[in-house]
Amino acid sequence: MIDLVQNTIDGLMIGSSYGLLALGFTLIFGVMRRLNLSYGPSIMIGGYFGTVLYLQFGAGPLVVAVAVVVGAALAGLYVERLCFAPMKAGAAIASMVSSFAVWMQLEQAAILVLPRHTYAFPPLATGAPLEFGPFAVRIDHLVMLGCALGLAAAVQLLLYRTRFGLALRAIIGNPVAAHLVGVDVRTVMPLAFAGASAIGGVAGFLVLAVDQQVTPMFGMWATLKGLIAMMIGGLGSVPGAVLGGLLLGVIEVQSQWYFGPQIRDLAAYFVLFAVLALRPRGLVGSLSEASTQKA
Amino acid sequence: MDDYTIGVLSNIGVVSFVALSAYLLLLTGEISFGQQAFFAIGAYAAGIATALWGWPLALALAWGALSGGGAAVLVGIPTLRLHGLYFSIATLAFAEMVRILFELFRYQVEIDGELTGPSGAEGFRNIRYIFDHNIDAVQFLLLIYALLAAALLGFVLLERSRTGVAFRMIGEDATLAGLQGISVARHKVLAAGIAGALAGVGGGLYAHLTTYVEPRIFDVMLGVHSLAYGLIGGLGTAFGPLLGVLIDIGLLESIRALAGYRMIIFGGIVALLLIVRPRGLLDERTMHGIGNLWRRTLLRLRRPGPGPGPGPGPGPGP
Amino acid sequence: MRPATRRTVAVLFAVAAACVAGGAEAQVRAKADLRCEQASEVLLYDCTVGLVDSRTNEPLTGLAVTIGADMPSMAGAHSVRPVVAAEGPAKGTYRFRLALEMHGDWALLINLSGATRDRVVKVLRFEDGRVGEAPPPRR
Amino acid sequence: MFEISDIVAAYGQIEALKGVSLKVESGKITCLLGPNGAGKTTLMMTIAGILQPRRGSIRLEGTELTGLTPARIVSRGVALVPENRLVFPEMSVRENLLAGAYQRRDRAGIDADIERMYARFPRLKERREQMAGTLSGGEQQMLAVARALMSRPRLLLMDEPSLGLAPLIVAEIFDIIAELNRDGTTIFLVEQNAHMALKVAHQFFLMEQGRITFSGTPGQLAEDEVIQRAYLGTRRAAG
Repeated sequence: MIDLVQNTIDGLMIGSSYGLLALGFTLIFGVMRRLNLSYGPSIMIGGYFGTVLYLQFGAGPLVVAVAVVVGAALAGLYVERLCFAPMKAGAAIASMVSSFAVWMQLEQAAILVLPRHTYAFPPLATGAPLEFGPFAVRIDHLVMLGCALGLAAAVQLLLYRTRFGLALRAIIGNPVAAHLVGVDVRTVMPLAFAGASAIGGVAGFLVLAVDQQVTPMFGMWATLKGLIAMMIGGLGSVPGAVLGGLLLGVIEVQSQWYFGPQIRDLAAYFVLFAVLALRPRGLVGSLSEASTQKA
Repeated sequence: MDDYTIGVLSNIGVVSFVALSAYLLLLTGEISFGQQAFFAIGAYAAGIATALWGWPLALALAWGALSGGGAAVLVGIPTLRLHGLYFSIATLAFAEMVRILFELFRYQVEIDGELTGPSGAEGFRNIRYIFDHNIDAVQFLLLIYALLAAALLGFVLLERSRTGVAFRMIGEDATLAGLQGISVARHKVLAAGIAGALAGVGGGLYAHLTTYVEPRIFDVMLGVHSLAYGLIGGLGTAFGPLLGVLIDIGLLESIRALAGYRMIIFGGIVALLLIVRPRGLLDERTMHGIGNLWRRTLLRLRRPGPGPGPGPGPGPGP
Repeated sequence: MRPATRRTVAVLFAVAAACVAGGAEAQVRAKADLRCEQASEVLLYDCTVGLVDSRTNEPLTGLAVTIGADMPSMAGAHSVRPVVAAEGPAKGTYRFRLALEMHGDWALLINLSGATRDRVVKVLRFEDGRVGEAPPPRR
Repeated sequence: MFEISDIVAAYGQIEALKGVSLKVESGKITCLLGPNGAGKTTLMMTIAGILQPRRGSIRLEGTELTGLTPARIVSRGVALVPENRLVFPEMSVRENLLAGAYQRRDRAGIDADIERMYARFPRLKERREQMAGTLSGGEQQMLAVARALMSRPRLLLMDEPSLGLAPLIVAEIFDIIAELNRDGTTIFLVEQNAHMALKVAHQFFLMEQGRITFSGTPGQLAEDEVIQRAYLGTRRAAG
């Protein structure tokens, strides 16, 4: 019983970063109606940018965090300009494949800069875990959870309380109508894309800092985790993304504890498959009809 | 031909099967991220058949096709009502489950004093049929391309058949196809099955080509690659995915001199190509143009008239 | 379509069957002992492979040995042009130098030809200054 | 005065507009009639800046609109109520109206205009917190009109406002159109329902196969002929 609760606590902590990954992903999908496979690799590029500053100039965690977020946003912007903006309407598959090609580019670029398999990443917060009776919470996990929930709340506020959010939701709801009411779609889209990549960058920084290492494989990892959490929670909603992420985290930690790491991944994919087969829209409803359209 | 060239050509041939498999589903309008699963199933099934059960290669490959196709039908049924991204992610989840199951799968038998067979994450070594039966690399290359030619012939026949038309109609608009009296569910499962079998054959060939497989080979990368091949080469014809594979592996091999930069260059080329030709090099319009050119040429050859240009007499019908 | 499918399947089987008509005779099976260490530069490795007959443990000499390398997680995307190994000082040992593209797990395909034709596959993890058995993948 | 001259627009190889010229007088209701596929919606999308014309010019009170982004065109005072309404389905009625005022920054004015819309369309007021996707077709049409009005347009474009609506609702929509016009809004209307359109229009154009084939005032041409040409086009009407 104690294990079960402790695992759930750990799962929620880890899952909060998945939720953030899913949040950035779902914003890009909502605005573009296209799948950005380079989402994770963009974050990885941010991570490498931060790592270079850390290793070569001894930058502190805060500077590294900013570097990761800015790096992810810039890489995201590059992906948007190359794979999404110039594509004709109806070329959704081409965009997706193109973002995959750019994934290859980003990965190679990371390897060129730092050729080793893993590099050290600065820790987020050190110190003994906080103890609550029989349960313990790692401080860096707590920081991760706080940042993730705070950022998700901020995004929710941005979407529903600001003019920019109104523009975003208009584009998500119906891009043609968004044009017609005077939203400057061609400016808002890249901004949203970069912003969503930056949200992913925050998630990336948190995960890397907890792991204290970075590898080129982080790109694929982030794309997959974000995708799974997004689909479990349901496309196109902030609470859905967060919920999907938390759920994924709990499933992973529990199954790892009881059955080992391979079953952990198996369980995650099984839940994903089951959710899609039984409740295709995910657990939480979507922000728009558009999310049912083709990738 | 040196060993290296033979190796590259063999790779191109084998990977073409997965590319064709993904392409067939693209025809029916679905994007699968999971064809590598059937490639894996075919590889393991065929490898087990020859290495552990002592089956002949032909039977083993057929068994690989059957396993791949069977698995594809099984997963095709629960995913029938999924579309777009939902279908894609469901296939991804399935394929990753298959890959992880192969990481857990152990089935070893002592052969020639050595434990042989799938051994979880360490993989499956010693699928040595072609060495035990003195099949040299060129012979195996010919086998790969003979089977590939057969598959392409199948595609050409399919495209002209009622089923092929039904596939394309479902791909254009499944609802409309249903209204036209096409059994969408049956055709989708059929397409999934054929695609799975194709990938299964490819997997069987791959296992025997490299003599070794491990679960990591069959991860998402392979799936997305096989999807990309059709897009790069073109969605207008079954030769499109082949061209895609040829460009990918061929180009990567030929710009080897650029060492560390080749993925950057290659990725950039593909991204730019897709801006100009979002449905690939051999897209539907190009294939239509080639078809017209071909018919016109035939017409001109049949009617030895006064040189080039539209001569008098009956032109091609509307 | 039905007859077309049947025709295709028939062709497929016929071709496959024709190609399999090779004799089945027991071949020498090779066993390999592979060691690699980093050379003067990053991503450059010097390797020695010792080859013996798996049944008799006799060293296999006088073979042409080439080595290809592939990353299992990116088959095809990251591969190394095959290198030819030179027979080393010790009996049945062959030495070669690998220039890899990145660190990580590499499957080395050791191809033997000459008196014996065989292929042995070894998966090793290449890191900065360190080469070891590849542990099962983590993430 | 709103003036279109010699607009040519194409989808790929197919020319949908083959040199369209027309004038819409300020303060009037002008109607564009024509059969399906004549290019009416293409013309509307081109005016709104969603499609770029190959050549030609579109001017509002002498200001050139071609080449501007859709957002700029809205801020110049042109608003389009698109075909099939295209409301934002997962936004509330109120938020849809707010979105309509996206180009405006005067918070107080926007709030006042929303209240004015509620007064004009009481049904929208009743449903102000409801998701627009759950409204009936007629309510969505009213919302689309109100949303377009929120940008305070000098010229209101409407693409097939009666499409898919019950006759009673259609009559209501046309009452609203006439009312808006009485309040001083210039309206340029694309319609299939020639009978209703001719009742409210001061001036009308016929468009067939990407060209304007007639312009005049209602009554200048027998209604039968207008209707026949509006639905079927000249060729088939003659044959």
